[in-house]
Amino acid sequence: MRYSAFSIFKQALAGNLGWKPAWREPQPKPHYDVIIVGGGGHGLATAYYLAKEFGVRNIAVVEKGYLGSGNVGRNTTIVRSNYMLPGNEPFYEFSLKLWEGLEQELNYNVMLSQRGIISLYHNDSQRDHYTRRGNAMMMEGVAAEQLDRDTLKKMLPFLNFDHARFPIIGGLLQKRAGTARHDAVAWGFARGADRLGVDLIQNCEVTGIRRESGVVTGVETTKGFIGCNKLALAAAGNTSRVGEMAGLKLPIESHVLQAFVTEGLKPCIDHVITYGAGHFYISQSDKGGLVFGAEIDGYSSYAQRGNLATAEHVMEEGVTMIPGLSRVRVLRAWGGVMDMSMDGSPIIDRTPIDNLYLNCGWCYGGFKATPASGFCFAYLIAKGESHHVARALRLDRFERGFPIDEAGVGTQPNLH
Amino acid sequence: MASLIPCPHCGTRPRQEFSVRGDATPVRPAPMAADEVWNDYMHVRANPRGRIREHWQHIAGCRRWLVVERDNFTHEVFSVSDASLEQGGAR
Amino acid sequence: MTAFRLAAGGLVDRSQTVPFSFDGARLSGHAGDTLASALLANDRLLVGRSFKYHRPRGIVTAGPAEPNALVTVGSGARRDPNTKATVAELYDGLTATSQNRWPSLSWDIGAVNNLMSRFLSAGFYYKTFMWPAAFWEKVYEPLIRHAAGLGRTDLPRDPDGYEKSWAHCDLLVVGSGPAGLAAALVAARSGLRVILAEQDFALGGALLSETTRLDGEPPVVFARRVIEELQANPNVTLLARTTVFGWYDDNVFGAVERVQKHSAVVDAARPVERLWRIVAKHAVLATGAEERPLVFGGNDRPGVMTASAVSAYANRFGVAVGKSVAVFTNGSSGYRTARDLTSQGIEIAAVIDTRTNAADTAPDGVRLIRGGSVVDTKGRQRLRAIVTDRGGFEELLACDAVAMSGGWSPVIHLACQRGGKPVWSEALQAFMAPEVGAGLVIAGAAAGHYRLSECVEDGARKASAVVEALGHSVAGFDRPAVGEEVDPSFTALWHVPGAKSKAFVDFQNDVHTKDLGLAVREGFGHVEHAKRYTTGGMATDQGKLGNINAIGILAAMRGVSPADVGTTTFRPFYTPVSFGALAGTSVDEHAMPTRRSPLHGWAARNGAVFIDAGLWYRSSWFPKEGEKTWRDSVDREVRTVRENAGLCDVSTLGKIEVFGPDAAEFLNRLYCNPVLKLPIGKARYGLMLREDGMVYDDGTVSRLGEAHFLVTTTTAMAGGVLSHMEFATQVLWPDLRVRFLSVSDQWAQMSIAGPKARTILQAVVEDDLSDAAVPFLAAREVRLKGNLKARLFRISFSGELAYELAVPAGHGEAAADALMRAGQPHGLCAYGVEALNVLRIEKGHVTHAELDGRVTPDDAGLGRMMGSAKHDFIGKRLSTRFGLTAADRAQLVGLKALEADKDFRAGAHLLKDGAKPSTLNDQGWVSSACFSPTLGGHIALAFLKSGRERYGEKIVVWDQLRGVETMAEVCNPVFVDPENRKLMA
Amino acid sequence: MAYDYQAVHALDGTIGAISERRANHLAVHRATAIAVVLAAPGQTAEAAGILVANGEFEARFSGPGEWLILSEVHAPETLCAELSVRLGDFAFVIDQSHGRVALTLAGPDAARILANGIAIDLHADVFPVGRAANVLCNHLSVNLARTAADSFDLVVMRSFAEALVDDLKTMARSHELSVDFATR
Repeated sequence: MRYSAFSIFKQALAGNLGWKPAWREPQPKPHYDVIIVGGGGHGLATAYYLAKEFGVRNIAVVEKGYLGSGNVGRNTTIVRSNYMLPGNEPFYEFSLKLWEGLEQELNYNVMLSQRGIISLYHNDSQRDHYTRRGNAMMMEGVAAEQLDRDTLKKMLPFLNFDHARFPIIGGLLQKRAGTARHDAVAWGFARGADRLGVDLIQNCEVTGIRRESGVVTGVETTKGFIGCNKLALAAAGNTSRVGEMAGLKLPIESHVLQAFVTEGLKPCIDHVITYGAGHFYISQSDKGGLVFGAEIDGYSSYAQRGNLATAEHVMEEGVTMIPGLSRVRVLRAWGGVMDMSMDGSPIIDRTPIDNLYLNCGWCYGGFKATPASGFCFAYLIAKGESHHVARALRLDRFERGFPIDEAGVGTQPNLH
Repeated sequence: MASLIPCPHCGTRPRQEFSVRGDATPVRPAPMAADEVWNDYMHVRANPRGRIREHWQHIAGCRRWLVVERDNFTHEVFSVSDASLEQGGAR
Repeated sequence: MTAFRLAAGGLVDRSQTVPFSFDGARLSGHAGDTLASALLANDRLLVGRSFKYHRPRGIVTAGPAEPNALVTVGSGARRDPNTKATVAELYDGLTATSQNRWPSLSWDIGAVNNLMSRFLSAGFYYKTFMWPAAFWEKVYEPLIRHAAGLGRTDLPRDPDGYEKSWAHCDLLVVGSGPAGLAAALVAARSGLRVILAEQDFALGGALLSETTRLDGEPPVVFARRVIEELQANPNVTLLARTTVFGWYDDNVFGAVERVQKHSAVVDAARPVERLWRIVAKHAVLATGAEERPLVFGGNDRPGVMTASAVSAYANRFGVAVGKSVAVFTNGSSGYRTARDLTSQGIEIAAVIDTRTNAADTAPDGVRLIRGGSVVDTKGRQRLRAIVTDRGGFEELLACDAVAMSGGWSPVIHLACQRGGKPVWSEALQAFMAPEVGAGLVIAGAAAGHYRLSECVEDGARKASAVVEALGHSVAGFDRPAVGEEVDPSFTALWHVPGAKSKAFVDFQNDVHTKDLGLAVREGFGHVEHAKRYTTGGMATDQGKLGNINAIGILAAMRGVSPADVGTTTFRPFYTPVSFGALAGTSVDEHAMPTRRSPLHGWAARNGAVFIDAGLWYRSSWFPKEGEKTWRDSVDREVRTVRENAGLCDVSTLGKIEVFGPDAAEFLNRLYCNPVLKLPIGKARYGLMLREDGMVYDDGTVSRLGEAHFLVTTTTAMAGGVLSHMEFATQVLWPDLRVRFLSVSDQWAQMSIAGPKARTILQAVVEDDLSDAAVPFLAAREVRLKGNLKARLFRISFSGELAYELAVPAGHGEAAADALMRAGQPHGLCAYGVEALNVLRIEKGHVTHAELDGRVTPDDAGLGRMMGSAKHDFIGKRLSTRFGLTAADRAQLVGLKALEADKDFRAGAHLLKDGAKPSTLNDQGWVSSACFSPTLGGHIALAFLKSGRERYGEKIVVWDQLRGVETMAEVCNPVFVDPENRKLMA
Repeated sequence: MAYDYQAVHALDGTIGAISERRANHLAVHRATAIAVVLAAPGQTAEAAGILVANGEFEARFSGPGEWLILSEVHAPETLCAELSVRLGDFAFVIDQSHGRVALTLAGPDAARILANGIAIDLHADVFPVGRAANVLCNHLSVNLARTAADSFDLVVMRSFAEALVDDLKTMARSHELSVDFATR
């Protein structure tokens, strides 16, 4: 059923008893053209675009938990396209453009809120770095603005201008960046895919990948064997474990990233703000909670929980950036498992196995990529070649010597 | 592990005293080993869920590199040893 | 008037009157009150407004699970929004303000949402606000944002301080109720180091509001006796006002102690809150159990409270929550409350028991309605009456409070924070803590032992097991004789059928039964989907009261057991913790430590302007009188160095001494250029790669002896390089016989650069400094006049004749002063890192502005340094990868401005003349730029695709971020003295 | 021209005069000779054997085969010479008298103050007199040694000395603390 103000009015008068399920709960068919492993944002977006844009209709998404149970429901909801390297920037800008039409596209309010992201910098070399980045964005046609200290003081008077160990000297603003309601993105794509006939199969864990004469023929699951012509992995956080079932060893380590939310407050922080003398970032949700985080905990982990030392460090950075946070109380901390790749950038590519496709390595930045990731992965699966904005995101870029290393720290995943 | 790590030289210490590098399993290949061997060493990780070996340095303590053998799901530590003992090398 | 202070009873100190204010009204309570008990004593039932519908709300609980009674405590910069009145300790001068209402608590315009509620069903916002597209952000979202949120802050700087501390113990006991006290007592008597943490300001837990006698006395007497014994034991730390909020790996607990949150006057010498990191060998969770609300129509009206809260207000605080209280229960606990109230002379309107065949008996004279239910409540901003239903027969029953008891849920939050999933107990109709292994046990009501005698016994038993596990012998204690006990059995009832109005499950977020029905209907029946779709359990109480009922309702709707529905995930923090407490003292200027160069005092005396460089403060430039801008000073310093000489503090460079028979071999593998044949007494530029073939750091390598080297690193990478070297020796090549030590802090190091450097230095140094004696790249020990041993290196970053002189750090200032004096006749000046930067750009030397981690030696024009003949070095193998040797890689070039009035800035990009800006057309970027006083124009170092083939090309320097586009000529990056004549002079 | 290289202490000018010692006192040592001894590869036991305490210096454990040597009786050069003679080829000796700063925190609350920044268990049964270790104090690595029931030595890198003293003052905020240069 189509959602609208009218449908809400009509249903309300009927006691809200007439709403239909947002998606079906189908039993798996014996065989699909494409099976997507992972019912998170990327998997669901892939299914949606495959069906909508590339005419593939016989698709299943298999999800070991509930739809959106992975990182799409655990992130800090930031959407932006302020990258520096040519392998990344066009991709993320493509993604942001898709975000900008997503609500109408999906008939689902994902609450995209283009509040602007301000990346603070604290010394000349950081300013130079952000200048390089801002100009790289503008080369791609993405608007960016440099804000000086005085402008920032007017815009964000609550920042720590006077007692900071590393004084704020300016910031880079991308106005079109912002946040979106994370769960709604998964639900919107799920509902959209379902309406195009995609089978969304929850509580269905893949336990094996069946191969015959070198090609994948289907997946063993907790709901039995399901055959397919093409298998697409979109299981970030657990990519290595699923990949291993097909004999793939990948340039991925799994790490935990913590995120936090405070008690609800009346609106007090309008932008997404990132701290340049650390990794802290913060924004305020529509419900009033301040949503924030910083760096990954740094060690290999599949546990979706973080440690206290990192949490304390995050708070130190937070109070140092915004002293007025001191009396605000933090409500909840949680953790997500990140596919940390060897250069900090993602992979959307074919694999050495002909009909096995790979979408992984999103590190801590997968949410903003959701629409483009789905679109480009669908493109790859349908056409057998990379979409032009995703051409650099190859699996073999490491051995060939074409890393996309935004942080410039090399092949140590926990440094990205 | 995520709160305390038993350093074989210094005793049990908070995680803050350590820095972590990553998988301790890959062994640096011989200089002229094949491209694939070097690629595996540098870029490819088994990344299992469960028992792993990881390089940590007791950076604010004895500054020794350690191999922490632990479970990356439960975070239980099985053993911590000085990394230099791994390849039978001297100290 | 309904609620009031009883004439006698309770643990409050009636001799102390404590004035406070609520929404401007001056009120008073007693010492020992919470804000909630004091508000009730003043008949303030209406305390807040709910999140979504802005419904009037009162106090529901007497503890940390409170969903409704959230207020802002304090004023000005000491405002604490969203404070639970039920745990806020009353103090003299406390000012509390209600939240989420406008213009006032009793007349809140937001309550219009309540009238619209049928259109605002769960998730309604996902289905609308999409047309026209621009309206979401311009109109709808701002409206939602302003309606949402709870307390208000404009983020003022916090005047108070915080502190963090570590603590270690054999046994941590969380909770000081009967189980906790028994556990602590057994452990303490058995010789363990014990920490007992209690979130309340008073120790005693449930014993404070319990009426069952222990050893014939009120339970609080027993509690006091135990507490006194514990206090006297030096091995015991009692922490009241301390909430254990998190259980982390390795049995480390996070706790926050509210040191001064109960005082209007804050002692600045002490923290207001202290964070404890408690390293516990073992822990006993004696966190008690939470009473469940009943989900019935109108259950959110002010005056409806949990029965245990009603009892606590009567027994502990001496407050009657109403004059005529209806008890609505599905178990025995409601009867206990009825007895507690009647014994205090409070009228019971009726006891309504949802069970038909319960054996419990109501107090004499109290009407008992078995098999009945409450289906609605009446009253505007406080309860006036309830509508009961028995067998379809409805009755309006006047009362001014309802004590509801929906059964009990053990508080297992901490035990489930590390991934263990709660286990459903069919017998107890509750989720229990999972087996979590050694180190943590659950005792008392938290383990499902609800009777008082069981709690004491269980606490003692669990502690005894810990004592034994630690190898101590158990010292016993005589169990108190327990008076008449209540067995709080109940028959689970997740929602009361027949509700005539909204029956709330999550009070704060206004989630009612129909929302859950809608969620299930729309496919959001999974407990996580239901939470995220309805927002149930996401409020500041994190579902402490409501989640269990939500799970029960979902289970019923889906036709499964609560075990199949499961819980959402328990995560830190048990109750919210302030940023300040978690951050502690490492904030503001103390966020990171400061490093001071041994020449800091010298630089300050010479008028230096300092900038941060990592943790260091480095002298940036040295303004002289009459110089108006930093450029004036820097230009002068550069010219002085090029013409005369300058002195610069380079102490912050990393310095590592390397020893051992394999030192040369080790360094040969560490650097990409050859080191093996470096002669003693000589230095060499060293380039260090990462294993992936990218440049990691650069510096110098000096050979001080056959098996003794000194290497330097950049300031920024000093720590990283040391670690990298430790990794290489300990992990990669443990067989190499080499040892090394960072000696960075031992030496004050200064660069003396310029054509007159030798003359000036010679005035201070005993040894012969002639070019023959100390040629370019010499590295040797010298003696300064006045008998000070020093190290001298003839190395240059500026391209001038230059030396670096190192003296023991404490002597640095004196040595620098001596040089300044000696140099005065020769025009020597002090110069800072800005001038140093200009000098090195002019000479085409790279820094980390160029070596940004994505640059190969060849990109930086240093490809010839690679010791390709070497068998092995870090980075050798992977530097031959195709991508790292591709012909179109960006290479280091120089740029000369062609438009004199336009400058360059680092971060600009490069475009071919006439090319359209696009990522595809992007030719490179500017890494460093400056005005060159030597050349009299703007110059830059840049990375340009195939740049070394493009010298002479005119190119666009594109800095759209600043709105500047300018033309430049591509050139060799060495702008000054390419033949190195000055260097070798 | 006269050349006089009067040594400046890292904390000169940062510590104000005090009128009286308070219950807890932080004494900054001006003239402690400090060296680091690195055992030659494979010679840790031999070096350790030579470094057992004597009246002239004290060896503090920093890591395997690595000790901080502190001496109140020797000048830096004589300490290093003395150590080099004793240790011969068993170890490398590096003068760090200018590279480190030694402090003593003493008083009834010393352990409690340190617990505000140092994570190790300072209970006298666990960290007894004579024990030394490199530990993290807030953000700084220091060498901590217990010299008496209520007295601890801290040795820190020179460039961090001011930051450490600042930290210790903050850590002692709820306690009585005075800071001064030690008098010998």
